[in-house]
Amino acid sequence: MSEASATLHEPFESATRQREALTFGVWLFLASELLLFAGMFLGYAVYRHDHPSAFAEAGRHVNLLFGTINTALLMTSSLSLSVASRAIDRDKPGLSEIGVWITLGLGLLFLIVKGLEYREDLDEHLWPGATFALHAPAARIFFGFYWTMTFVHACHMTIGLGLLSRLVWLARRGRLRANNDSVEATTLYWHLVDIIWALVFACLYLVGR
Amino acid sequence: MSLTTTPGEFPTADPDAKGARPADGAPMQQSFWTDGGQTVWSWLGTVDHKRIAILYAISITAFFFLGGAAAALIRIHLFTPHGLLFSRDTYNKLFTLHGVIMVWFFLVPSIPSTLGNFLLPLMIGARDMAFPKINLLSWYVFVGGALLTVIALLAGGVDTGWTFYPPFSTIYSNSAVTLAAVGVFVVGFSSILTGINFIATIHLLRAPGMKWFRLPLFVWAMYATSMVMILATPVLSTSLLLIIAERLFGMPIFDARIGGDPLLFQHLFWFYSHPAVYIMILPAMGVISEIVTVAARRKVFGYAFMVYAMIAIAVVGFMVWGHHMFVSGMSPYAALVFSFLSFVVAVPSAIKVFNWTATLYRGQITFAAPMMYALGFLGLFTIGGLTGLMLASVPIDVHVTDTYFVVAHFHYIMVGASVSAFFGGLHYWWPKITGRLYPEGWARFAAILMFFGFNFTFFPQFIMGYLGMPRRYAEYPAEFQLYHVMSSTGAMVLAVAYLLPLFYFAYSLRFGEVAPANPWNATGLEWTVPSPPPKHNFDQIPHVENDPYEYHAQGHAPEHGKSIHRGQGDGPVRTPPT
Amino acid sequence: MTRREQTEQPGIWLGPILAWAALLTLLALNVVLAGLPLGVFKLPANLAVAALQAIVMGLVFMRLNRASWLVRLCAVSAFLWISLMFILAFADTLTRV
Amino acid sequence: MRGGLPIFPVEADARSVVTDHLFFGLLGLSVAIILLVVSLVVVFSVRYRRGSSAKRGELPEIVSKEFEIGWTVATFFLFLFVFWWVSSSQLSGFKAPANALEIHVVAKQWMWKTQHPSGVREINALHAPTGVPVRLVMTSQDVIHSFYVPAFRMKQDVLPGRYTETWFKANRPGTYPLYCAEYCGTDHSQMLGEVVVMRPADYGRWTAVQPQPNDLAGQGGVLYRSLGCGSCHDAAGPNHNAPSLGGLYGQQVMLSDGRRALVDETFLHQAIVQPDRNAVAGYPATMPSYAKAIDEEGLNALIAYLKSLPAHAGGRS
Repeated sequence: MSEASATLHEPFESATRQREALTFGVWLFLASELLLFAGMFLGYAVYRHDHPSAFAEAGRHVNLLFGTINTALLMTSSLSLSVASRAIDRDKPGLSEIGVWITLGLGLLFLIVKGLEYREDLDEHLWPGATFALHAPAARIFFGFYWTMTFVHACHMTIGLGLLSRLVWLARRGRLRANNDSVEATTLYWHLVDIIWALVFACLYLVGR
Repeated sequence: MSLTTTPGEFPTADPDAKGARPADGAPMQQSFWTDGGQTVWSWLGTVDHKRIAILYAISITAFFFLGGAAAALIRIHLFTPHGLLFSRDTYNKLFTLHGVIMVWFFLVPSIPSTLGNFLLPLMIGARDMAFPKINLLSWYVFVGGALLTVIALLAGGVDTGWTFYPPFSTIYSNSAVTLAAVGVFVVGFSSILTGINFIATIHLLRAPGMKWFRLPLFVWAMYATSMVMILATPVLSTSLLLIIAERLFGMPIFDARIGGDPLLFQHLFWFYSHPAVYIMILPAMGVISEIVTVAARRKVFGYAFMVYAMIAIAVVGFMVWGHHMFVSGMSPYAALVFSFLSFVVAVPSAIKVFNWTATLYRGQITFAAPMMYALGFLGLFTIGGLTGLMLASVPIDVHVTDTYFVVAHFHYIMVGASVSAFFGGLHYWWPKITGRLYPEGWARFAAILMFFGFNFTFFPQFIMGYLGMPRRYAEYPAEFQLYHVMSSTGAMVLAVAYLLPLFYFAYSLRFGEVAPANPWNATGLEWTVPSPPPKHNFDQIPHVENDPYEYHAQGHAPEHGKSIHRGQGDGPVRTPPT
Repeated sequence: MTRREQTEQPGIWLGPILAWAALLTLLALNVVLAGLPLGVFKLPANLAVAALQAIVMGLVFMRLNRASWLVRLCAVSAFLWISLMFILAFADTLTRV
Repeated sequence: MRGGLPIFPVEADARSVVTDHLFFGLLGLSVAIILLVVSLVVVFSVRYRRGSSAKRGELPEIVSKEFEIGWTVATFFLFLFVFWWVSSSQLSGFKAPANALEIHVVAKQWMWKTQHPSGVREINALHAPTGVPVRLVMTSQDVIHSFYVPAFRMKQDVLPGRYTETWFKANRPGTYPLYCAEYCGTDHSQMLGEVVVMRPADYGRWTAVQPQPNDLAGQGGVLYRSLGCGSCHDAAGPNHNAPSLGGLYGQQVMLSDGRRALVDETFLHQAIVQPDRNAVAGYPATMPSYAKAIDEEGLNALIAYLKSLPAHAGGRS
């Protein structure tokens, strides 16, 4: 997210000041990301209010097993990244690097499971097009949100994986030190993506049952 | 060099004064123009907030004239009831181009990205923005989004209007809506990144002693605008994302045939687009506060109220978007709620107008070009604001929404107020940015021409609007022709008035007199550094002890005393910081 | 901004492990809740559990409990604006004639 | 429009008079505030221009704080009063009066189609009697349009997939322009029409002379039988497992997911086009969607027919 500045950069005099600025800046960006997803949740909520029966029927066709596995995977990846971030604060780059590797692996696993789920959904003709399987017309709107929200979340996941691989690259070069700001930025971003998934999971997978 | 510098009055070229004008071809003195290097990469790869401001200034000027050309063509087309130049489809694409370019590529970035980027660190005593690289990234994202959108607008053309209302934009329009939506989606991130940069800078990089209530009102305006940018723009991205999902991937989000609700898009779109008009007007308010205090040599009247008013506008501005949808099929009870909140949001704006007027009381007022723009702003913003009150009341809005009355209202605010303030700010800080003085005579002529050209263009539209002339009509019934002819003639005058600064500003770059560090004898840290400022802004970060507008002792009006002739003169009461 | 020393934090593992365990139990609870025939209470229950998960992750993983007032202001204002949007948008949806 | 330079639109109904009063009230208030601000600015600019001899002296410090709070509160209460004044006049106007003449309007990309209860159909025109409240029940076949008659100060967007309503009671005979006010595509500016207001007697004569095979409800009955709705909905129907429709309009019905819904035009429209949207409790959701079978005008006729059914009868044979 921000420049991999192990050292101090231009306008700041002290490292702690620079770290506060970075955390504050990342949080501002996370606030805007929350607003972005909030718009989609609002659309989902309004349509759930207008078409309760169609959304309930559509909600039953979403694969709960894949969703639950993915949520567990993502929460575990948050655990490993949180440990990595706290390890780097105590200047334990070894432990931190392992944590980042685990998070990267779990994140990739999440996308793979997501891919499997997408393939299964396509086989069941759940793409709201000509061959849409469900009878209720408003079910198409549910799946319109399902595909859009999970796809946008997957894009954010991919960005997160990019940031994590950058951390790994930094660790390889031995620049993963306590004063490195980008660890903080990456962990905050990753945790937000996890929070958003928890809400997406609740809305799309659970509420419809 | 001897200059007759009179406070607030622009230094008039003293006939007997020796060559204040630089010898032709003389190298510009050391400043950020030269320090960072002269290669193309030194400009395109710069992280100096001043250079990024210049990059923004050049790009938004280009978009201003692109959008302005579209406006001129629209007005020429509307000289006759059946349209002079274009087919109806071309006309639709033209007004969409005018709307999209002017809103997202000129008005939203105009003051924050140019004057804000340049002046914010200078005004709070910082060497640069909190995140210099992200500042440059925001410009590249802006240019990237702009490229995509301009290709969409010029190559295929978009005929949905800048509002992209479904189901027309998603199902029935076969123009380049998807590409334009992607372009505007990308440019949205540019203003989010700018907002993040500003808020972090104001919070963390203020000079020692620069407490919150010692910040100049322009900085407060940037703070309020950035709040709105960060919290509103993402919802625009969501609405455009859903349009793209529906058009590109067939996700039937707004398809009414299967139970979708086009009003949902309007809610999401206007949740951004009304705060967006506050993104456009709040920076203008900041500029006007700076200009009026300098020209009147007076502390701003009720500094605390001005700050609270700006924060109130930014916050309450998020609760009023429903007044764009009174006739759209929204529930009449919700319409009443939004109507009430729209009346509430008008109160801070009224307070600010009264405070600016009260700032003139017992001042030493001079009328250089920036002050003329500021006075123009006061009048036009009041008219725009009061017609906004009319539009906030449901029965009148039912009659005049989607007519030329509402077109006139928002042009009074956006062009009359926000663009006038932008030009005022440009003139006021031109010496600081370029180190050159602009020709005062031409500048005043352009300001007056712009004021009359503007009124002559948009006042007839109020009358035409109440008569019932709907907006976005390529052809109109004959009984409106007189008003259209008046408006179009006014538009030609306005176009000329907008071109004038282009010439005399360019002229001043080459032949303008060299500007002293503080030509207006203004307070404010940006005037304590040389014009144009060096790359690192301050040799030594200043320590601030005074309130922002120290033009006279507390509670005592500025005595006229002697007019300042040679050199700096007594200037502001406080001693400039070490 | 209060200066927060990095050193006096508790161990690396304690906080995250507890939070992780809490999150997984909440996940299991949520899935079970989805199966129960709660009728009209199902939606608020599911959303409440999800919100709880979000709060746990925000406080422990994103270290909001140690963050400066500024960062907390960010999180709170994002939440306020979202609820503002929902309230006013639903003012229309619920009372549509 | 009156002859000469049209400065002001004609007032053709009560609502336009009320709206004009509000507009002039606000206009007067605005002109007063503008004059106040401009005169203050001009007086201060002239009196306190640099080098003028006007007295500067002491600035009343304490006064400025109370003064400031004073005009803030004053402005707030002024705006509050204006809001109350404007909204109170508008609260009564939501719902059309019960005995209103119901005219169905169908908007289509770039033309207006109106259907009178007497079965008369018109293109880009609407004839209405004076003194009788006319309720417009409008829907669109494609994009969002907006039914705008400046003479009545009336505008209402017309949305696809649902009914939007507005009403007027004209009191001045004449021909008034009708515009589409919501941008709807290439020929948005061609979607014009006229509203012809006539005295009730002339309106009656005009209706009589119009070529109309059957009144709207009658046309709906023809559709009801041709589509075979009676096979399920009539009590005597072979597989009578659908609710009988007599006297259904205006009732509250219990939906299968526990909600109660008012049976109005939108409910009937959705029940025919998207039957599963509000499935009624106690009946299997087996009704197919007739979206393809009937166009908007047919739906208007069918709904008019359903509304005309007396309470006891299932379907009129």
